Amino acid sequence: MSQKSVELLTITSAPIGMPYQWSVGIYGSRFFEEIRKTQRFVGIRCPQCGKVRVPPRRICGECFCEMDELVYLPSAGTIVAFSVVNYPFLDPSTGKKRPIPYTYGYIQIDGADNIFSHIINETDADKIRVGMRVQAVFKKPEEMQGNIEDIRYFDIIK
Amino acid sequence: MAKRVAIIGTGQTHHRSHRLDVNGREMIYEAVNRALDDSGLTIADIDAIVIGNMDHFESINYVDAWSVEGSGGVMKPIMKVTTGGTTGTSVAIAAYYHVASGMFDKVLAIGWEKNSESDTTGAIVTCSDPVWDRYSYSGAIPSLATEASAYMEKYGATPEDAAYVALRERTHAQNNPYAHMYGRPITLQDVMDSPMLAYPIRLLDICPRTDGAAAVIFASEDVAEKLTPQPAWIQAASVRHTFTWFGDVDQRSGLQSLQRASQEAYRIAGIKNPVDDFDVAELYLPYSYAGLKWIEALGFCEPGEGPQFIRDGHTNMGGKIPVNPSGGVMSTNCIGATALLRVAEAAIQVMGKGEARQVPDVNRALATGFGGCWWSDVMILGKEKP
Amino acid sequence: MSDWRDQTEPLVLKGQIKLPYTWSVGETGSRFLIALRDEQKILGNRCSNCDKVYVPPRKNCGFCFKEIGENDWVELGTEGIVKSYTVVHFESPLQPIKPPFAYALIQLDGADVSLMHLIKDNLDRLENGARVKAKFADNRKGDILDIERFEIIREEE
Amino acid sequence: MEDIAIVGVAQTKYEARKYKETYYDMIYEVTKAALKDSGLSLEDIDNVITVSNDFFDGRTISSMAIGEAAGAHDKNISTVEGDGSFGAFYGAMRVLAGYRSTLVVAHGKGSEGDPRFITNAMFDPVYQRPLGIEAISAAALQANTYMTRYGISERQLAQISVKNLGNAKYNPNAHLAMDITVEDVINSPKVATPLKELDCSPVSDGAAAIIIANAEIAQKAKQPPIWIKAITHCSEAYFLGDRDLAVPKALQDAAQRAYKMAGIQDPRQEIDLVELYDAFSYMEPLWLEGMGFCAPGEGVKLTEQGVTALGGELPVNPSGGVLSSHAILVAGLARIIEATLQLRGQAGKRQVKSARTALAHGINGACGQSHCVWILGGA
Repeated sequence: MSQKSVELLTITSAPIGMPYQWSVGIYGSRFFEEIRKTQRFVGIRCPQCGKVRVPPRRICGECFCEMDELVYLPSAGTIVAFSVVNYPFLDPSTGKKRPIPYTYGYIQIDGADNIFSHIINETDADKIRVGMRVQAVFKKPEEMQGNIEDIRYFDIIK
Repeated sequence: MAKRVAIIGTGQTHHRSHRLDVNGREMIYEAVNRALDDSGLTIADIDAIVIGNMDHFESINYVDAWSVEGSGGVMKPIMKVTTGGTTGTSVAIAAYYHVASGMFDKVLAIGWEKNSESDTTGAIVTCSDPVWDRYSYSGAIPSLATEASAYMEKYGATPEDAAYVALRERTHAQNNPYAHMYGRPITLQDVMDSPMLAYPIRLLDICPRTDGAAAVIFASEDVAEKLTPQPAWIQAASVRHTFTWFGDVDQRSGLQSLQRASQEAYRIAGIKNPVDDFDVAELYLPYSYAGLKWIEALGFCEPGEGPQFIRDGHTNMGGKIPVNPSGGVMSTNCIGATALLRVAEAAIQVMGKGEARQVPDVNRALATGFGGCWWSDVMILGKEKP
Repeated sequence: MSDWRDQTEPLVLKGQIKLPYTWSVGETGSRFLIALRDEQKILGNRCSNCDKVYVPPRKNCGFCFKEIGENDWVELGTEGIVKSYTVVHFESPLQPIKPPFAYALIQLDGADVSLMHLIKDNLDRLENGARVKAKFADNRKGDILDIERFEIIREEE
Repeated sequence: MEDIAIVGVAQTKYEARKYKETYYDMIYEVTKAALKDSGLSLEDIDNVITVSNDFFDGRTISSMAIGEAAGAHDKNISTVEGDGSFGAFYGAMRVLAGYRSTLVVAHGKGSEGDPRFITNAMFDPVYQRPLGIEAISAAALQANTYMTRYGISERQLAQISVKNLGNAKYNPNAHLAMDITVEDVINSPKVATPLKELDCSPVSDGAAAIIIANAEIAQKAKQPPIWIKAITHCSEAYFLGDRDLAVPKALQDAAQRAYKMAGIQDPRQEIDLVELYDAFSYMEPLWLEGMGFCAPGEGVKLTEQGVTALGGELPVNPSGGVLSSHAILVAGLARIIEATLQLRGQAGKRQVKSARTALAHGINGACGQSHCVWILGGA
């Protein structure tokens, strides 16, 4: 009994996801509602600094003031940055490997002062450049579920 | 009464990719005992404990409660402080305030992570907003790649410039027997030839994932000098967790949080010229390009001059301001401990306990933390009481 | 308040966090679990400072903060006394057996602390002070459920 | 202790499910309301402590979701993961260390996750979690130990729920407020013996904020300052089997140090009301024992004798306590807020007469492994 054990064990967690029901909030819900109804984006303008941010939220953090002025934006923008994701990892939302390659993009929606991130529908890095114009491609309104996947991806505008 | 505060001892594990021989609590116990030994204290001398890590990296809720057997928290005040990558500096700063408040004389700060217990990228993805970002987010690399590309475009920096940073970190790590990458030197060419992860970032441009723990003991001015001949006094601590939304951070501009936090800390500590006023810096640089750009935010050189500053060797051992004698984050990254290791290593330099990695005659040292939504923490340590 | 906020239907996003974790048991714990698995024995260890016998065994005593040595392992009985219990009436997907069942803190013969485990049968006879015995699983894998549950021992036994 | 005070407080209504609001929205609401309550502006706030938990929020770095909503865009900020009373403890230390003021915010939305999973993750992954154990069953083990040790009956404990849910009728923010009888508690569905549904707190959504300030800012604030006379906390061992669950040792330690710090010799005489963390009915008498208000095993007698009633000699949980509103992480901060309102004389129909000194209390970990004690005093 005084010998050191050579076998080092590990314990694996139960293969069950921890469920959540996150509130989207009124501001975010308004964004998804607009997508469903008109397939355009909606941002919100700070009454103090004038910045337009998308998705909309209740306050401007920099000015610490409440915002209520919605700004309707086109569903198109410009690539600020992108990354063709080639490394495998587990998607915590499914428990499975996220399908790769896919392209994660930082997109500046026309008229917005901040960045919106989503998937760009092109995985050949040679065919994407910063500054390219992209257009959101939506699900059919009847298939929309009021979440980020209502935007299927952004297509590069040829 | 508010008290002045010093670090009187540090401890860390020998950091490795997998520590199957110990569970998390036992790994913490190793670091704590080393910090106690370094300070000449026993656990009975410790008045309070602050601990931090990232919940979803080991999936342990209420780590303060779970850890007590290893952290020494049985029948002591212990609280958990956690802020992502900045957790380690947040823990250090919390321990600092514990003592500065006058409520506790000797406080133990612990940071730890057992990254081997989860899929690190999968766990990092859970830090993104579930409603907006989690669907597309793929970890920190793309946003770092954004920053790197924009920096290259603006100032003409090259991948080779960044490789010099990677080389420096790994070369320094060869002097640090605790480093995960100890005993594994690399060449500039190795960095340039390593697999591309997301342009322009290659495998050897980014930090590894590590199992490890760090512990640092903070003491008040009433006891610090009695306990150690050369305490490392905390001269300033400043934090900016500027942004809440990923999309509000503009990686194309300077690292705003680090500029603001360092300017505030410099003002408090009376730093006029960081390169002259600091003798060494332990910076939270998660990838090589940060080593070019973030030293500009810290005022080591003007915007765009980072690459030349590095190539001139100013940040190497023996340079004007050696950066990361420990090997830094790119040589050891047990995430909840990572920023605390910066503070511990800065304290080691001030206390003159750095052995092979010691910079001669350190009077003042800078430590930083980075994490969350491009957040920064800054601490200034020195031989002189503030 | 502008009215659009009152007219917007609040949405809820249903999702999950589903990631596998592989926890290191460590040297000390591995020896305990291997003894359950291979020998159907329950091991504890004793802090040489305070003399407390722990189960599950520990690398160090949390109270004394001293490492527990190689020579301080002890074999405990597979029987013990129920110090506390609760009969659970609600379900959770994480429970290994269906309610009603009991969680109990069981002080094994030779131990100074109690081990948490399950009791399934004869819940009407369960009380603090009841004597119980470990029932080992047939198919043992090196985890705490290698003890399938504890069973109440009849008075006459 | 030096002169530091609570100068602003705010909380949301507690309810089962706040569908409309995100954490961010709730934190903005309480931050704005706490500033309004204090009459201070954001410029008067030096630094911010947020309180959140990555498991409950379903998000790593849960503090990232709310920083700017707490006005922390360009301020020193940190985050405590644990009960709000511990977050407030850190906030108070920062004022003692030289800041003029700290804003402390906490949010909890138990409705968004599944507490059976989230609290299972509090237990040891190797030895306990595979058993499926969670917070309620663990508490039931403590209730069993406590009741058996002292011969306390389920009917006796039921009186705690009757009292606290009754007090909640006078608290407009309370989640549950009901006129119930001991029979109602006894006949409520079994959860984990000896705990029944009405022995257990609901899981609530809510948020709270307090502003802690030095004497200078306290003078500027419009509310009467409520002085912090003592703050302490202490943790016991982790494994339930290592602890004597009927003796809250960590609370004894924290309470005794708090009394010493506040210069209190006879807590029963000198403290006018207690707001404690009664996540389950048995916790109230057990914690009262740990606080030294009565001998071990005699906590329920205080309720039977009417001592802890709203009009009693030592009202306990005049707000309705955690049994009436349990926004996890917020609940300890809510205790501090209720104590503050009582000492200000702003507690409305539940006001304790001539309240000058109050004890507020929070817990962390399973079965009150860690306790935080606050002694507050009015002018």
